[in-house]
Amino acid sequence: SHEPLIFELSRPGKIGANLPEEDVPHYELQEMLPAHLIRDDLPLPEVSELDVVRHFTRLSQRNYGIDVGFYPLGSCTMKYNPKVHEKIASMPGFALLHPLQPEKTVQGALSIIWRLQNFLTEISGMDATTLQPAAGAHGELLAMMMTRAYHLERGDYQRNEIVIPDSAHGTNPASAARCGFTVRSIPSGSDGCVALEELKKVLSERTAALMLTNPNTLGLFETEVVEICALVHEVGGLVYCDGANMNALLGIARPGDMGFDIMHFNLHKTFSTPHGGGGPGGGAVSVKKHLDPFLPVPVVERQTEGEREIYRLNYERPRSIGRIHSFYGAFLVALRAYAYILTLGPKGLREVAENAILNANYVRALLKEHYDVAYNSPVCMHEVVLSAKRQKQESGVRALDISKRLMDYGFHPPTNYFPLIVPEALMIEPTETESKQTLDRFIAAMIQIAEEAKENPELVKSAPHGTPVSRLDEAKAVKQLDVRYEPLFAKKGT
Amino acid sequence: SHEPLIFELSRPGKIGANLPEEDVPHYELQEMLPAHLIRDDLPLPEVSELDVVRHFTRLSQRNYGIDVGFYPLGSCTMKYNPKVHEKIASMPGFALLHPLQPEKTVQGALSIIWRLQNFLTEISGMDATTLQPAAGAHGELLAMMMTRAYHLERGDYQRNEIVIPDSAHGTNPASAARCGFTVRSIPSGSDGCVALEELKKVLSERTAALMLTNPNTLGLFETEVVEICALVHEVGGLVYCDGANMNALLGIARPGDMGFDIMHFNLHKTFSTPHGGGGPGGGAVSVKKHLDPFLPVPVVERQTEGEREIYRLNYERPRSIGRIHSFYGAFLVALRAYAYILTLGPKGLREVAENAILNANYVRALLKEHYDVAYNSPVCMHEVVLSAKRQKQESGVRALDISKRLMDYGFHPPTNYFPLIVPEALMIEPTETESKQTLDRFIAAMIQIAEEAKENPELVKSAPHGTPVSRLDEAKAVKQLDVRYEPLFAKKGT
Amino acid sequence: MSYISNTDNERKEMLAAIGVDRIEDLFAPVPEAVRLKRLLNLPGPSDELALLRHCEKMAALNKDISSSLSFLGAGIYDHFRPAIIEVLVERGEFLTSYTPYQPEMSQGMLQVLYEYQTLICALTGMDIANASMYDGATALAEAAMMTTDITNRDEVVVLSTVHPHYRQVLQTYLHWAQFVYKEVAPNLEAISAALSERTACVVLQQPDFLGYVASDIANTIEIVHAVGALAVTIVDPISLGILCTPADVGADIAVGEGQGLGISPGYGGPLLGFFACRKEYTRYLPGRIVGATTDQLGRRGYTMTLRTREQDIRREKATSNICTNQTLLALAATIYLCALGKNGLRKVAELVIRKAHYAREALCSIPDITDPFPGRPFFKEFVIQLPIPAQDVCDKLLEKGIMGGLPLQPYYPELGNALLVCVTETKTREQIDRYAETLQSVVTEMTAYAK
Amino acid sequence: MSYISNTDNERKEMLAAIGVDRIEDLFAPVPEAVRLKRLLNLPGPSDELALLRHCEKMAALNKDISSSLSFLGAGIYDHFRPAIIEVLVERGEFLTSYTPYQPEMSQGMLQVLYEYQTLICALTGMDIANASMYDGATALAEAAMMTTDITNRDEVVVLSTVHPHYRQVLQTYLHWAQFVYKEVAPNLEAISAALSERTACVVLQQPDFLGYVASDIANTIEIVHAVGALAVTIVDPISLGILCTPADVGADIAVGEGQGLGISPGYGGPLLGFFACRKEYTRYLPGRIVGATTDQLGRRGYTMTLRTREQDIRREKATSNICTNQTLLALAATIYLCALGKNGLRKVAELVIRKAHYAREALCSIPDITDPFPGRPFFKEFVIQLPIPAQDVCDKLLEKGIMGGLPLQPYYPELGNALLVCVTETKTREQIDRYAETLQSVVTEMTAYAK
Repeated sequence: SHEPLIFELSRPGKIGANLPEEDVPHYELQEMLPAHLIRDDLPLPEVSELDVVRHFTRLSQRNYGIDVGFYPLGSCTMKYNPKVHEKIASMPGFALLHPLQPEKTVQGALSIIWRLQNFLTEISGMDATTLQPAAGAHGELLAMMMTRAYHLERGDYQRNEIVIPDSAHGTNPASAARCGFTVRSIPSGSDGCVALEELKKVLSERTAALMLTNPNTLGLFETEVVEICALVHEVGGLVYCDGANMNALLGIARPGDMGFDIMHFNLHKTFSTPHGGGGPGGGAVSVKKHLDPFLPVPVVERQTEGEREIYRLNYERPRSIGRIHSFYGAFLVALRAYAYILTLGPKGLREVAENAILNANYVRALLKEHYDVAYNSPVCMHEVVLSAKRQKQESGVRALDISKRLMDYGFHPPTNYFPLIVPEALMIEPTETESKQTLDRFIAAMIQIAEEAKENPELVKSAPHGTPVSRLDEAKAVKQLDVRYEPLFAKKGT
Repeated sequence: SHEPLIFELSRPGKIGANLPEEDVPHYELQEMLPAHLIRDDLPLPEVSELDVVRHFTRLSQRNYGIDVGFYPLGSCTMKYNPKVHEKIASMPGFALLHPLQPEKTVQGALSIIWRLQNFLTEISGMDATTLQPAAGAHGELLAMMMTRAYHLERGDYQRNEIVIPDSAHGTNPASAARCGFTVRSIPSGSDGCVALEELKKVLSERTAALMLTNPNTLGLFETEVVEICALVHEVGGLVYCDGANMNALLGIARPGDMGFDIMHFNLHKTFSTPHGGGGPGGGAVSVKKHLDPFLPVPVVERQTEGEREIYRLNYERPRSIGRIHSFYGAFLVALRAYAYILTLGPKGLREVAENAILNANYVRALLKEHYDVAYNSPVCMHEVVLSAKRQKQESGVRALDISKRLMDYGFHPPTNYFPLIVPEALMIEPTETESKQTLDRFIAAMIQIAEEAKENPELVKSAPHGTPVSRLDEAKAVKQLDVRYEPLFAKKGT
Repeated sequence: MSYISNTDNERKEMLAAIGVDRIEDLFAPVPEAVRLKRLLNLPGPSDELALLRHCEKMAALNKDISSSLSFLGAGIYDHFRPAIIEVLVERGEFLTSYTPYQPEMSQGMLQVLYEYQTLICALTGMDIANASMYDGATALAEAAMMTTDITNRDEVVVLSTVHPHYRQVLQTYLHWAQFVYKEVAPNLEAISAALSERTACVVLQQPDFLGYVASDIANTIEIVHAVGALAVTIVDPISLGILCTPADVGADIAVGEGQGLGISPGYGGPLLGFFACRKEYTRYLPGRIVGATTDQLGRRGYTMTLRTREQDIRREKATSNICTNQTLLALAATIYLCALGKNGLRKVAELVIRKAHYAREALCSIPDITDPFPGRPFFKEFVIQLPIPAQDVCDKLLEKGIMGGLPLQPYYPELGNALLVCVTETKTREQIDRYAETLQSVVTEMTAYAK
Repeated sequence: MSYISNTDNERKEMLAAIGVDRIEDLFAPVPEAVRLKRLLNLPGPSDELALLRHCEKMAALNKDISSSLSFLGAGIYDHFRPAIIEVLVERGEFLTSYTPYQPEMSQGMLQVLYEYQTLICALTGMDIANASMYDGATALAEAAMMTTDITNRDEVVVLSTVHPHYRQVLQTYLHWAQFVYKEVAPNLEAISAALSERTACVVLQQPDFLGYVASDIANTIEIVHAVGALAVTIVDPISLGILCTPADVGADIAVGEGQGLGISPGYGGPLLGFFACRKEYTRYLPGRIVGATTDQLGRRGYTMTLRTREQDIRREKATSNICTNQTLLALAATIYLCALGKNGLRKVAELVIRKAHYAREALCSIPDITDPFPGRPFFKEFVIQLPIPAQDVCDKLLEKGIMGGLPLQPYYPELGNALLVCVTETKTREQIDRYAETLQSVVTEMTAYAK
């Protein structure tokens, strides 16, 4: 059932909010503002509160979330988001704090930030952590800034290259470029991991850092990670860990112990804060001691005054790269991550990684006869990348078709066409919170689709069949760009 | 898409809640309880928290509420339920009060009960109000008890008859019977209202009370209500007002001014608390002074102690009919009604009635050519009863078919086959919160269906076509009674 | 704000379509004489923010059980409520729907109620449950009325250990419907003496109002059955995590209060009455019942069934007058029971009984405080005997942020300075210890003063 | 509780299906040398109730703006948030979804974002808006970086009246990417002097950080354009209920913080950066953009579009590195703007400006308090000059439950004892009066003491 745009529901004179009354003298606007700065037209919709509630309720019903079903979107760690966290994040003592309140009025909040920093430091095996980044890519960018600051301070002015494997998330090269670096891409080895020879070829005194995702985007652990880090360090570069896949490592291994100098966390992925249709996420960056001075301001610190512990925001960090967020990052997201870590504890966190790995391998084991596995390692970590190249060759059914067909079985599709180095990639990350029953249903659907691709490829190519819209004309979306509701503006002034 | 029963999702060993830890000595159950009283089997499902969240989220998507669309279920007053009320009702200072707390710790709650009692007394034109009834029918039953108490106290032992028009809600005769009264039904006049001659025929010294709904279930105001009340009073009976339709009268007219002695409110209908799939509702009963002593205990009263106002629960009411609820009725429902009345104020309440009446008449005006109107008065109050007898005669399309077909247009059907005196009744109560736009869409669908009934009656008779299930075999549901999931019990002991 | 969405212009268009000039013309049938010629004398209107502030102010006049340490029970309990319940219950599709008269659009709630009925049967051991009642007390009253129908007898015998409020409500229902209410002491002789061929049923509570579990309940029920009467038991659903079921001990009807199953105390309402019985009494059941059936394509679906018992069909011959019930709270209880499940409910029941026993020991080891019922098994509530009036002690405790329990003097004056204490799984050992310490100091201080 | 739903038995079955004995076998590729041989040194696990109690305790260590009377602004505002927002935003289908890569299953959120983009265009007068940025400060930084791309120039000129934190973030972004950051006084001569053929853009804020509205902003932008540079303006979306748009005054890019649009202050995060520009710069836009198109049956539908600007497609050549953004907060802002609509946003803006003016009069009529910028038009924030250090006054006010505003000494030492005061529609006249009275008594007392 079609849901109109809210603008189409608009009727002059309606209002959907019960606003405060005017209880002060009624100054005319012209007494307060220059006439030429007062706007005459405000083309917003006019609808009732019921209209609003219905519209967004109905729109929500045209959306799919973890709460509705299985969502194996690879690299995104779509695990169950505990509802109790929403209750905590809406407590007035957190939700209604103004960031510029005096420190003595926010000791609870600062203490949570400080404690979470320490938790992440421990989980990463690093020495210090900041929660300033608003999301993972923001953390990457911060890491690039710190990398530059580190080298510049050492007088290493020539280091302008960031080495990145071709399997990396697009954010890696984008973040490097955003900070003015030149990106040197290296091809993955035949095992899907970094090939030491390829790495050696590009390393030089121009190398500022290597950005490495571990486990990588193929769901494979970089077995030679220690050697890799050593090689980069040998030429004077830093090694950065993209922590998007930390769900596979919790309590099992720590980037700090592998030789990484700096890493980011995606709080929303690893520590299960709701992804909200694309955000807000929460980032964090953990560093070794030699990078600590460069962390962005403010840094949350603890001081002991007599018997009391006092938390404060430290801006006196002369070597800091500066400020990267309006205030202190996504506090309410960090709060949920904090609650998650407290709930699970050290044993629970390790179980997360173990079961995430188990679930991925289970899917892999039961589907490997039916689809090609991208790189044929004996096992994978928390996700498995399949390839539909067999299906494409045999019947022209592509990864996209398989994805769309999965919708008809009630599942959200995996990530497709990523990593870019895998043809017809289907990147499946089941996460630890899914049950064997759900995986069995998903596996059965995937096998059924593989059958359909043989028997009735058209069925798959024309999927999905049960969604509110069928496949959309993406080319038209670009060519006839329609990114706002024009009639709203056409009416202007009338 | 089918959603399994939660029992079908069960797997041994799972749990969906993170329960408190045991922090006290571990006594064995046998040390505390006689062995023969300890149960061995507890056949409850075993599922994860994610399973639970998904299951009930998905079930909700198979349900229709006001938040989803138009719900013109006659006699049920399905108006918009303000979301802010849910926020208020979940404030710990209300939601977490224990009913046996000392009075001094619940002054806020008692004050709200006291104030709402007064609001309803004013709205009804009565002299006193209790919020004890848990729902409308509970209020009716209470009224019957008070009626009996009143007559018995006067030595009027022979009054065992309750007079009820044949258009009344089924709860009226049921409540009367539940209190041991004999029901005398009277036929409605040709105008759909009480016929004075018919009423006179049954009134006698055995008459305990007349139960009258005003506006009645045909959506018509009992124009002769003053005369009716006078007639009943003349023979010594009381007159009870079923207030289910108070939405039509707010601020326009008051039962107390019409001659009624006692009435009930449905807080959930008139004062817009969520209907919750069938409840909880909230009842209230307002009475004239002569019935005040019979109100159930406890009664919330206000005393002035020096400068302070103190609210208390008064149990010292020797003529009270007694207690009718475990505690004090549905406080959290009453709280929402209180918030609603404060939000609207006197002018807003009158606008409710006016617009409810306007909306019903608009539907009536635009549909009266296409469907028969049950009783052909020039106007109706807050609801209109149509009849599909024309459609039934012409093409065999019944009220039920039309109701089901409305689902295909995205609307909840009206109440059908009620009131019982109207053949093929379709009882439509749009409520004041629906917009002309929505009514226009509904009217268009109704007209379209009337067309379909002529052109393609099978389409209507086989509706609905777009719901998760089609028409259900109600006879089978009775004959092969299946009211619990048997396999759960079959497994017992294994 | 009146939540009316039409504008003046739209109203004009609508009036024109109807063919009248003013809205007042539409209520012409309301005689002038009964029209209200003034505005109602009420406060308001209020904007949303002002309303919230006002309600916060009113809430702040209360002291709730999250800001105090409460050992109050007596029918309303502070059990742990998982956060998922509120989130799911408040989904608009559930919250703003009504009685599922139209099953095709209500499969969600109908399936919930079918699951709820199954869960109540699982808890109570009974064959059939209805879809909810107003509360425990009215569920009891309905049960008693139902037994008068079934047996065609007119007396109801009630043990004095049944919740006092429940007895009062039962008495109200029976008295005004002209049935006989008889209260007896909770012993076999007294019960036997009260039974006769007029006895429709005997009402028992397990655990009883004072928290104690009757070992011989099955024997009692046997003698009830011996005179052709039925046994109605009131049960605490949480206790059924470890206690044997009403069916196990021979009861015919089981009722109770479901508030403990994930529902806020809410100053005593709304509540959730549950009601279950043996299948031979199915057609006497009050309230709604949901059944499974199939649709035209053979797909499983749910619908209200056995509707001819109900008031909207059967009118004065209905088994009850109940219409609106407590569906949303049945949903909350369903979510609660599913989330906890077999292992969770048992764990909660075990936590409760262990913590209650720990507390009893702690409290009864205070000098001058005694256990009036030593050796009697109990679940989550128990009685302690104080050396001074319980109400005075509680007043003092309240000053120290503790709601110590329910003084029993108003209900059972014969018990003297007795206090009913309730302990659930939400109380930590530290809190129980704090209660014991505070109580000791209060009692010491007050008895010293009394001397 | 680790929210893992499989049981030991199921794990065994799965391991068997995989063909290994133990889960450890599955991470064989992790070298022994880097395996953690101990448990992480972390607290926990915690049960849900204990977690809630802990968090309540931590929350109680804070003093929030609902329990105090706050006149803090400076980028985060206490605007009224209708209750419907939270209810709708927290619906699981929105809350637990992710980036709508698969439009067929994400039409709900895609349509929301299309509506959001439309609303941001409506507010700002710009041609195109993206689907959200992290916050106002990073949105500004992205805008400045974008102008370096567009103009192929490397200097960014920023007025010193821009929010200090925004300036700092901008400086960080520019500095490490090796662009030039230049700060100038907010007057035409200073700006003119700073402009050159290297100037990529000039950054202005309207109303500025101190709350004041620049009458001549259009003139300033004209001289910016005259050197071929672009004008980036930071705007307060609530002020756009009455103020003319950035487009009206000639700006090329408009960015800002959307927190005021129905989002909790949340101790400063998560926030909502909005970003809009003229259509000629469409292909330089950072972030996600949703567009309308049709499906195979010609039905209207929504999808992410212009994807080749983005990092996951274009990698190092992308217009930005942003990936996860603030969709859920864009949803909140969309609901807010729809609920208020044309009439509501204007009403709020009018309430704000009137209450702020009332407050300024009340505060500036206190003896010893002066208005440092008399006659300068302002919207919801203004500066007052105190006779003693603003921080000391605020400390004293805090003791009386009032957060009086932001002392400006750390940001603008040249302003002396200046205090930045913010008044929104949530403040009642009575509260403003109370602030004025308290401030007067505090100032009187402290100046007496100082003398």
